[in-house]
Amino acid sequence: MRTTFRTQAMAITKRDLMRERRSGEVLWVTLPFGAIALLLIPIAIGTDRPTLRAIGIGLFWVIVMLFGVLIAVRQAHTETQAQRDVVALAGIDPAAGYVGRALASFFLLIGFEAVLAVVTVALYDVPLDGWIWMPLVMVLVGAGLSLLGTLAASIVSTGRSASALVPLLVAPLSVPLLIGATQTFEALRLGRSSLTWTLMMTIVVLLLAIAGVLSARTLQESG
Amino acid sequence: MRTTFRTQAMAITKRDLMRERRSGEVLWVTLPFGAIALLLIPIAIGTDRPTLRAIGIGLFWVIVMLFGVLIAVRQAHTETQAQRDVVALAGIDPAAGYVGRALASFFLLIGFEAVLAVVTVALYDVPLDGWIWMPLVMVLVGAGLSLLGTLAASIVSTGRSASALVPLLVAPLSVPLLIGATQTFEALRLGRSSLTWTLMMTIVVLLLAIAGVLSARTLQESG
Amino acid sequence: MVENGTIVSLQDISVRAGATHILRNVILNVQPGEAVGVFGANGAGKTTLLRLLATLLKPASGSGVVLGADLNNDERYEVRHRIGYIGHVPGLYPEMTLDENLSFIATAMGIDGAAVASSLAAVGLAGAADRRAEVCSHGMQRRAEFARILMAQPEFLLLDEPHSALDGSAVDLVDDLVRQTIEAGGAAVLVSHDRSRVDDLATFSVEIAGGTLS
Amino acid sequence: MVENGTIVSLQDISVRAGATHILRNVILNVQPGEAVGVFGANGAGKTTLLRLLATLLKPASGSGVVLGADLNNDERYEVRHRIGYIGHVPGLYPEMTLDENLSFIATAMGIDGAAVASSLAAVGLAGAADRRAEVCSHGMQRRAEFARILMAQPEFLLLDEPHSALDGSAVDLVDDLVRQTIEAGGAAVLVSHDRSRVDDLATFSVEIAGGTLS
Amino acid sequence: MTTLERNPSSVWPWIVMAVAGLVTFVAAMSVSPDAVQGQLSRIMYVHVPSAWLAYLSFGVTMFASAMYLWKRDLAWDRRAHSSAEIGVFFTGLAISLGMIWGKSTWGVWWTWDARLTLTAIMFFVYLGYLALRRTTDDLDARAKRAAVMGVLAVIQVPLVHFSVIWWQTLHQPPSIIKPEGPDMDPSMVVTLLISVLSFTVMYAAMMYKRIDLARIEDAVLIAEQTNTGPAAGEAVVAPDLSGGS
Ligand code: HEM
Ligand SMILES: Nc1ncnc2c1ncn2[C@@H]1O[C@H](COP(=O)(O)OP(=O)(O)OP(=O)(O)O)[C@@H](O)[C@H]1O
Ligand SMILES: Nc1ncnc2c1ncn2[C@@H]1O[C@H](COP(=O)(O)OP(=O)(O)OP(=O)(O)O)[C@@H](O)[C@H]1O
Ligand SMILES: [Mg+2]
Ligand SMILES: [Mg+2]
Repeated sequence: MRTTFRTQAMAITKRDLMRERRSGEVLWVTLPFGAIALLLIPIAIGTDRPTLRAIGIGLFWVIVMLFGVLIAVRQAHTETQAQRDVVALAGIDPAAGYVGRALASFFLLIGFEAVLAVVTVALYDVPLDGWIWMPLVMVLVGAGLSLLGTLAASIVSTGRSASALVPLLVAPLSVPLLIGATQTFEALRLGRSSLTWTLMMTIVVLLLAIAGVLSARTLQESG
Repeated sequence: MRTTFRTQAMAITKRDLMRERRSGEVLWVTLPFGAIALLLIPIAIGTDRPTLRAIGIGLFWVIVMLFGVLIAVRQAHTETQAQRDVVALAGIDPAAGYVGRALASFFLLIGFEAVLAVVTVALYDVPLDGWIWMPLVMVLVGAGLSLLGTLAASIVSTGRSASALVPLLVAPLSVPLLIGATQTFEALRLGRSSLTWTLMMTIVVLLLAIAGVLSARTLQESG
Repeated sequence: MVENGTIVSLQDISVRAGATHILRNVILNVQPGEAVGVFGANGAGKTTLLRLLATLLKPASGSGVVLGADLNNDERYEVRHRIGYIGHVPGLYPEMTLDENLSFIATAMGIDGAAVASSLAAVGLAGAADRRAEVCSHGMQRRAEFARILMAQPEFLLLDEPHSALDGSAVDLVDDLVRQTIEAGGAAVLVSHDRSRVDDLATFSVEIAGGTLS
Repeated sequence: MVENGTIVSLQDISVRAGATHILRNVILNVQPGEAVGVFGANGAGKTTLLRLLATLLKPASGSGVVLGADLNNDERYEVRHRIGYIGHVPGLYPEMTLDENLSFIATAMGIDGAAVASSLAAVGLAGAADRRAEVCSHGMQRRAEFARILMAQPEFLLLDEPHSALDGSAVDLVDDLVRQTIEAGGAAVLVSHDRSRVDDLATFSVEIAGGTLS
Repeated sequence: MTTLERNPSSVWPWIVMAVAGLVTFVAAMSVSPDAVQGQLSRIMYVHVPSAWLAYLSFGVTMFASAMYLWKRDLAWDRRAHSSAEIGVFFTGLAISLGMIWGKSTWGVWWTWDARLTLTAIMFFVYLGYLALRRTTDDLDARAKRAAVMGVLAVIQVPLVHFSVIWWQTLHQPPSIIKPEGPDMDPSMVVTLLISVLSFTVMYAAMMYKRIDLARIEDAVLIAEQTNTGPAAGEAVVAPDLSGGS
């Protein structure tokens, strides 16, 4: 290797963040849509204050989950075959590419989560117990979703009919993340330990990281 | 005119539906995501049966609204400058293009709504009173969202940083649709007339159709 | 086929991208029966000129008339179907077959459906009509663009490096197309880096440098 | 720069797309210092051959070695950085400037950042380094691709219609690049429809027809 | 483009604004404070006319946008732009004052309420309108896109106004905002009318100033765009074939 794995992954991350900064796709489309979703839900389901308080945090995680995956999958559509060829022939390790892309999505997702969290607190008046755990859970969810979405995106970009697999991949894997995130706070509310849940999320994240790195080469081949 | 407005619009509709059938974007990505969203919500907010029954239909409309707009806006990303040039130089009336694209989105949305409605009934055990109004409301919402999304997409495609506009344009116009849809059933439940709401939705749909047709030429120019 | 009259008349036209000029004070007249060669370095503004003539770009200043339509107002929409433009990048829908791509245009332009097969055959793609555009080679896609032009029979051709990507047997297509169009009283503007090839075809040539024609 | 040994050795290689063959029983050997011209009709499989040699496609059957790496297994990932490929379509990121595009590749390949500016200057794009790729003309984008190759200094060049889209002053770039590479002990494969231009450069030429080389 | 001979530095609009503000203040202070809400009820005489001005401004923006689309005269675009900017200012004022009022009457700065939410959306929609105008320097393209949005966005206005009615059908606990009943004190009605009227006059004066400014901004843009720097193509030169590599 002429460069390190780390340099290559960082180059990819930087590229993705730069492209996002120029196109503003996440900042200007996905993020406002997520915020609007939080705004529209009370209008649609009737605005009973206690109910909203109760479901606010759950809705927050659902929105994060849905739009988070969309953010991470978006890459599949923004890269052309010619661009992929250039990256491949620059000798970039597919695994470094996977890590780099996931990292860029991770940063975007953390930003997304942070903004939506503020919106949720403002609109739903959710109880703030256990907020100290929030950063950890947000990081775990962000990492899980970005790894998951990046994996899904590389499947999509290998060939067209494969995209049917994406929901099948995303649905079962995002459920443990979602359960982990909501149950952490549920456990805290009930005064129980939330360690099991955080542990489960960590395992999912690690699993996704390993799966992504190991399958990177296989998935890189153009179909 | 060498061809009629209708022929041109139908050609565009047929093209869009054919492209969707081949790429399966809506069928395999957006639709499953919408269904997953409905699945995740009870997991996230805790599965209290009466609450779910009460909010089910509202959530259905929110999901339809969010993903519906994404379906309709998707066009902005799937057409290249070269393709737009070819369409323009075929002498296709921009207004016919608008109507044709909106019509294609409308068909996709109706399918999307139908599938999600079934999922909602299955998962949330929602009360089915007034279901006879459902087709009408679904058609109105489908029409409104497709017109709205198509309009937003054509504004976006005229300039790059304009994508900031999509949510801002979509939000105010989708709110009356959302309120109309939910209030129609609320009114029925309370035994009141839902005519005002249907009327309001019809007005919004007409407004969007007129606005889209009238602004089609103006928006066609490349920025 | 063409009413008698000037096909292009540009007066002092400028085209801008943001604050910088791409074209400045361009003057150009093209009469029926003429084929114009346009030369110039990479980035000089040749494609910009073609897109301007195709009514796809509006001038920043100056006045221009193409096929009788003023470039500065909505008249230009009425003449678009009489213009045939081939750019650098093929404008096919990748998921649709070549046949479907052309049929779409035929329906939209009110052209008889039989013309699709005959024009694909004319460019040697009859056997690939049912192939999706995305699996067609670059040259095949370019040929399909020529098939579209043959089908629509425009009076005014705007061809951006028309000979590139075409194999030896297909390059003559371009020359034939141009000759037939100008003989029928139409006109053509050809952008190319290959002077010798275009000089044979062109009635006169212009060169773009520093944003202006000469 | 190159270890002594064959650069390409394809034995009975076939490439398939679904059920149809694109290439069949291809045999090709390229030694250091050789430049190969590849000709053939549109859709014959020239681009497919180049992508196969670039390790971007896997053969359906047969065995092949490029720069010492077997095309059928993971060795091919190790030689990719030594291959320079320019395809039909530029692989730049449209939102990024030319400078940013090249800097990204430089970082990923471990090339000194100063090489970015000097190779952009070498292709005449120093003045446009800060322009986003999407606002660069087609020829400028192609030039930027050549700048990438100049920067990476690959041993094995794969050029798909390299002369197209380049203006008169820039076409010599191609010839210079190919000569320098083969003089340094590398090799090149050039796809073109312009026989006269490639014949000057090529050590030998092959023709693709019916999916096979001859 | 209209080139009305107006003096952009005229001071009378400032005087009109000051007088209108003074009238509102005097009117608001002269009425006796509300029995329940005390001195803070005086906020109403600014809160309500601000909301009214927001409606008026966005209505004018819609009208001027439609006129632009019809006439293609940039003067209408400048009117639409100016009015939207003033409208955003007064929407912000109505929200801020409402929040202060709400803190004292409801005990919270913000609550889940249709009118509050929709007013906030309206605020952002028109901020978006202003942001859209920054996406291009091409005066005509900018005017066209803005005009389309300027027309469509106005739907937000009746939405905000009627939201109170919708709210009640959403069976809300009565703790949430309720417009006061029909039994308002006549002196309050008169004072409210006076403040609405003087705010409207203030709006006219502000429009006058803002349109003058918009004309200057457009002129600056046009001047910038008629520069005679090198053409875009001159950045590309012949390759340096002798050069290393
Ligand atoms: C952030 C908080 C608030 C916002 C965004 C807000 C917004 C508005 C708007 C947009 C209007 C114009 C409605 C129309 O006539 O169509 C309005 C009117 C009014 N507001 Fe507020 N308001 C807020 C807080 C309050 C509070 C706390 C009170 C009093 C307790 C209040 C009392 C009124 C009254 C009396 C009117 C006029 C009556 C009517 O037409 O509804 N507002 N407000
Ligand atoms: N997935 C596929 N299904 C069917 N045919 C395919 C597929 N992929 C490629 N082909 C065919 O393979 C052939 C080879 O394409 P290739 O791009 O290699 O041609 P080429 O020689 O480079 O032509 P050109 O001169 O036009 O660039 C074409 O006829 C193309 O239609
Ligand atoms: N938005 C923009 N901002 C800055 N420069 C631009 C913009 N759009 C186009 N340009 C510049 O305008 C010039 C003209 O481009 P054009 O595509 O017309 O060139 P061309 O003569 O066709 O070149 P080629 O031979 O490479 O095809 C280029 O230098 C390009 O970089
Ligand atoms: Mg060009
Ligand atoms: Mg090829």
